[in-house]
Amino acid sequence: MLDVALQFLVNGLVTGSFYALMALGLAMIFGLMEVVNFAHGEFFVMGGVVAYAFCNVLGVDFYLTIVIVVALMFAFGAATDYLLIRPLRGQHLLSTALVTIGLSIFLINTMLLTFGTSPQGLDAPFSRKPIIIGEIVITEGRLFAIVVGAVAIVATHILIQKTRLGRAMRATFQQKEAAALVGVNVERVYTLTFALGTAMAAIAGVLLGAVFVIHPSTAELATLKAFVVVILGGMTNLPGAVAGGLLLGVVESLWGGFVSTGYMDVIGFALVIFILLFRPYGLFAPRPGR
Amino acid sequence: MSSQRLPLLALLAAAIALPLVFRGEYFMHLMIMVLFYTVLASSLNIVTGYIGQLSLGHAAFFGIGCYAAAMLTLDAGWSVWTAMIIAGLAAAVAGFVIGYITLRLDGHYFVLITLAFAEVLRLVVINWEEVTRGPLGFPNIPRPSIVLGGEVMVDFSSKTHFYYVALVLVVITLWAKHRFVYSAMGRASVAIRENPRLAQSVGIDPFYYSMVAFVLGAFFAGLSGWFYAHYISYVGPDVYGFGFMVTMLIMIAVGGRGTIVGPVIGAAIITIVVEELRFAREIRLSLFGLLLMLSILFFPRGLVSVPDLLRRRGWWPGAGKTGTA
Amino acid sequence: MTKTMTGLATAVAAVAVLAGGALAQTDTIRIGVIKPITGPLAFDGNNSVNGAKLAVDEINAKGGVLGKKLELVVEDGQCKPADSVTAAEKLMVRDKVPVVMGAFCSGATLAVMPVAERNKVPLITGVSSSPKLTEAKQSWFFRNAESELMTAQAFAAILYEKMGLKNIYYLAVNDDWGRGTVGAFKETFEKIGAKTMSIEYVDRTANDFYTPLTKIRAANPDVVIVVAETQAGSIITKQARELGLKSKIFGVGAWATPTFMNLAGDAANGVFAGVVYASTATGDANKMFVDNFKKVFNTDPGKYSAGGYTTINVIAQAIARAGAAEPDKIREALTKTDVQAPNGRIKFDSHHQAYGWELVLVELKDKVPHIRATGVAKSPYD
Amino acid sequence: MALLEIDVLSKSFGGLQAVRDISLAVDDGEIVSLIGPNGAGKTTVFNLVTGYLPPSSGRIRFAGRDIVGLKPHTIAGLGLVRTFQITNVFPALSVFDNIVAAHYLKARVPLWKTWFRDRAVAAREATAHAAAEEVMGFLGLGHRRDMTAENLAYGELRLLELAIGLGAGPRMLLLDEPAAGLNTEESARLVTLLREIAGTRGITILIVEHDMNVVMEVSHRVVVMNFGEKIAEGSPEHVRQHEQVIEAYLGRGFEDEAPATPA
Amino acid sequence: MLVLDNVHARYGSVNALSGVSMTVEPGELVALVGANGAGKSTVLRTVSGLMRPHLGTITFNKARIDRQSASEIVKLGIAHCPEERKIWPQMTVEENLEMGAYLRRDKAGIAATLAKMLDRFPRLHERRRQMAGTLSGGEQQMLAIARALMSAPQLVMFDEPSLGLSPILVQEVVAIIRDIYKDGVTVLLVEQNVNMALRLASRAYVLETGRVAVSGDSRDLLKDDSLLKAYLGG
Repeated sequence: MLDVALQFLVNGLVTGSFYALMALGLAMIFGLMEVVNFAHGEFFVMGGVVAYAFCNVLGVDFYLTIVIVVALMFAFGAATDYLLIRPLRGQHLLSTALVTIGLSIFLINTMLLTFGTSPQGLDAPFSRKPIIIGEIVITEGRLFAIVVGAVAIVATHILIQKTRLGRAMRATFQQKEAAALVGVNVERVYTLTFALGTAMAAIAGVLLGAVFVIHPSTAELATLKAFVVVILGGMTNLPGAVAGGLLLGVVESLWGGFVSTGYMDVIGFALVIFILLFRPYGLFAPRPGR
Repeated sequence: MSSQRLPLLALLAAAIALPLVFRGEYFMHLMIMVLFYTVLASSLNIVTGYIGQLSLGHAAFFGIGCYAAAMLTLDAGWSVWTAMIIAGLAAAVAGFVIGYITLRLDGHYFVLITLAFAEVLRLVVINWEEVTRGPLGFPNIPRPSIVLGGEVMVDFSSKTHFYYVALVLVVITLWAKHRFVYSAMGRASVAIRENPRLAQSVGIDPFYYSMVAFVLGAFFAGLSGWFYAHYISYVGPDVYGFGFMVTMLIMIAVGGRGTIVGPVIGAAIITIVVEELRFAREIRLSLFGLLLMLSILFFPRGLVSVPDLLRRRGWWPGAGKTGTA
Repeated sequence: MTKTMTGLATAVAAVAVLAGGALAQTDTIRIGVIKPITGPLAFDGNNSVNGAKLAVDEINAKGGVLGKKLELVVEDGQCKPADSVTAAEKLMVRDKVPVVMGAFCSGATLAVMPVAERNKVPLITGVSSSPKLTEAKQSWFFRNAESELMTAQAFAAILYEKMGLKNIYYLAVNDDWGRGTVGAFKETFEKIGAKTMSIEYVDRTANDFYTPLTKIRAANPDVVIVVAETQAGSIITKQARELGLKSKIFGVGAWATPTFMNLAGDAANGVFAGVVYASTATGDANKMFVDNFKKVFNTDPGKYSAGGYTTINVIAQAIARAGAAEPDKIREALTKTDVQAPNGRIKFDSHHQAYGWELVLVELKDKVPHIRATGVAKSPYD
Repeated sequence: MALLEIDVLSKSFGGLQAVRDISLAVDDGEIVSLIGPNGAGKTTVFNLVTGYLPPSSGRIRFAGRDIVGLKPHTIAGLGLVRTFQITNVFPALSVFDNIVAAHYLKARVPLWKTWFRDRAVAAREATAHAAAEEVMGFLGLGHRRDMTAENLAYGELRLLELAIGLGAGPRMLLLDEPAAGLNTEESARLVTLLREIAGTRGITILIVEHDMNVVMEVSHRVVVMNFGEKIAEGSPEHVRQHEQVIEAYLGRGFEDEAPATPA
Repeated sequence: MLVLDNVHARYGSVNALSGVSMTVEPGELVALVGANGAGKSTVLRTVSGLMRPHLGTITFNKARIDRQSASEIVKLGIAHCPEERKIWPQMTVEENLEMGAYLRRDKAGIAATLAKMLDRFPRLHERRRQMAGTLSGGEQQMLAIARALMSAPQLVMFDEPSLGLSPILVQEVVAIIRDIYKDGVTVLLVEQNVNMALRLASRAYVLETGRVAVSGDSRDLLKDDSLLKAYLGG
């Protein structure tokens, strides 16, 4: 029993690092910028598709591909914000929600056309050989996913806490007017935040291709899960999003392992309902003082 | 609130005459789908347009209507017409329960908790095979029939019969919505949407009216589910899915939310556009996504605002009177 | 008044655009096709369309049917009931095609069946596998595919009796096909005395199956019956190897395809698959099909391509036998079908369920499906 | 007996004591002003009285009934109606619809009657409409009847707020800075209107206002707050001469310091 | 130095300013007073670029700034210390201050200014690692003032710096503003505490419903009864 439980825990952490990366990106776009982004899963898959184009089709080195994907998807996110989100800033929730729905319909079907409808794996340079630690099995690819996830999360943390841009972001989302008054270009911060969120989802997409396979149909469930995690983590709380992601991964794994795999996806939504009823500000957020 | 009654009556007259003028089952089918989507989108519009809350769980009420209709007529052997009432009521009761829990939350949280409810329901429907027949759902849902004095008067073998039933549903929905909107009730709802604090200060209870609108929306979503079940004759778990939700949202946003004709226009335009884009084959949905983005960017208040926009530029006759309720 | 204008304009536009009615008659015979060509099932849907296209090209190259060329009218049903119904209405009513192939997913096909019934147009599926479709005798519906029950009946015996696999664990996608297939296998297996250990259902689009596989590894069954398509199936195969699962794997779905074997890689070695079609099957009909398919699409055909190919051949033969491209005559002719398909000799039984395929149990090895056992699909009704 | 009685009311946010032991009574038919510098806690008092905030301690009675813990709409239903500091209307609605919406309590019918109207419904609707027309006429907004509220000029917007407040059929109105941003003429008009509202219509008024001309002219009594506490109460004349009040308003003197001169 | 010429501004359809003209000369300390809603804050918002005037011009050192973005205006040397402090509650005191110098690139200069600020505001020095949200009202006001000075502005505009402060703290704010002014920074002060404002400033403008009603030497205004009337009625 215990060995199985440990294996479930490790499985959960792997899934959880995907959730965490997705949610970290969405916490920026949805939590901080308040854009109900239904294209988040598509950004995720797009990361994998772009990586496939570079890594498998053009034969670019896998690690270099990661860098390229991050750069391209960052630019794509910035363009998306500039063209689609900025004109609707300050309008009803529904407007941005629908524009991102339009974007998601467009992206998913365009990807099916260009990438093809067949699932694909990335030519990642690690072996499929399992690494066995005691009773626990893990592979290089899975370890890599956890490591990249951790690196991306730490890098984001440093970016936000230590850099000029990070400070400008925090200032903008805490008190927009004051940020403008010290000279922060608030609109640009919004655009960069959106771009960062997009790139974050795209990294998860590359890992998806490296560890599993890339297929556009993954997008819808991924979007929903990311929303779930952001709520668990407390909307604007970035460390909370990471914790929420890992938590959901582990809970799902344990629930699937000991209760029912058929109902595995229910648990996240059930948690959302439960938490919003009793802790409306998320699991990891302090209650706002007032 | 300028009355929208006259244009609606004109449309109704046109709709009654339509099957007499144009024949063709495919055309009839599309018109039926337009009418069906009108009911469905209008039901969401009561919540999103008039209370201003973005409910992503609305497909659940539609799904409940579908399943109630299927289970009552197939498993319990009830009459199709009794099932209609129950389908609406079942959805309304679900609306009450879910609304009671979710309407206390606001904005983003409301969006997500309603979505979570719909997803939980969908997954339960897939997994609880004993009751819901699982992913395969209910085939061969009977057609309605009208029996008078032991004789079948209307057997619904023709699309025209369904068309008129759908039209009656549309009329009931729009009438109920019209009454709602142009009553103390509707004014209270709009007041809540426009300024909840101020609404409270003149004695309006936001929770109560959000609830009324939510339950009313659920009821009509349930009715449309009933119609869908008997018209398509098959329901599966996809009726709870995000697909229908997105379709409704697109329809009210493209048509114009918070208006009575908006969802009518949206249902018609979207049904027709999706159909007309068939020529585009594989890129059909890509084009659709693109059109949707453009429509939201250029007409954020929906197509009902087009005459206003044109008038402001002097391209449309009439004085520049703005304001839709 | 402004809204009147908008509303009326909409109505006028709608009427003008849609009331056009049927197009002018041409000297081709048009066959309606409803498949998911966009959305998550587009991969398999398009494979099916490709098979159909090849069949049409071959037939047209030989001069067509009744002196007329065949033409496919492909419509997207997205495997959604409502969209498939709309596609069917368009094909049967506006385009007036005399026969329709579709609609892929069993749910969508169930929704289209009454439309065919009402319009009196034969509907023939080359994919939908739910036994429910043919349970009642339908007059206008034909299934040119094995039902889940037929698959189970054909393979359960081989697995149990020939291979001695007694303890069965199921891992299936959580949709109508997955649940239906598990149900059929479970019923068949239990009848002959095998033991069902447990069932795990997973989302069709999931990526990580370590959790159910960990459970299965702990239970250590003789065989895991995996009901999944390429995406989930290939990942399950790989992850089962990673986890060191010792049980045999028996896959139901399009597992003997190049895409599948490429994705699964070495992990596919030793995996068994029960397929109604394998590109490596011997026989002239199959050789010709595989060669031609490779020429056009540059890859080996799989189950869905073969399904589309055979179905068009069945239709073409029926039209030829009917002597006219008229729905009722085609329906009559279809009941007398006798077609040499790449994978068997196809006939329809009293429920319009096709039988006669050579079902093969293959073992995948180095990206080649090796045939280990064969059987012929029998009608479950007659 | 006083219509509104506030008894040692306190409210703190975190560590900040926004309102401290305020006691105050307003009699039927009176116009009382609540004044004090920004941040003195006046608006908080309004929020406490009308149920928008729960008090930390203290009692509030309206017409003899304890109203602490009641929801804002219930309190409004009892006849205690407020307006807001920042212009607050229903922006997308026409002036008439704004006022009709505010007459909600007059037009309210049982839920089912929304769809199955009878004469009573029509009568209530007619009453509400007539009342709205009357208020509109009274405030001189008739010529703006069909204009969308967001397109109104500022002065008219403030009148519309007053109209909305009157719509709920109050026994007592709490007005939060109704004169803010009004020019001299408009303020003078407001004074007349407030007197009529109290006199002819018999509506008791508690008003928070910075425009002292208005305050001095309309008030029967003035209550002064500073730093959450009541520092003075009395007739306008009395308050105007009150040392502490002058200090609160104009700040402490800095006689010992010389004014700056350009360098 | 700063010239507003016939500036009109509105929120939506509501006119907030209807033709404000005023000037601030280099080295001056000018007060802008008036009742609530008169438009004092709006004047500052149009100057700092948070709002665009729809009519009229604003020039700073002879360059037009009414079409420039807030960040460009900060770069030109105008700092705006906003109403209600608007500090960043989830950032430390030090980060708040560093953000004040967001557009400055000279690391040494920033460090010097920071040191100077921490020196002048010992309370902030003590709490420089604390989240700004945990500061008391008065401390937050000091932080807001210090933050505005971090950009090393030529002109600093204060919006109601004494709001909600106890008399002792008001005295402290007065002392600080006087210091800033003595350091050669030009000051435009919006205040409801008229007495304080007029005693600090050399010149003053009295705003009434979006227009300048009275302006002139603050000593004269102080003696003028009309001002008292405007506040306590007559």
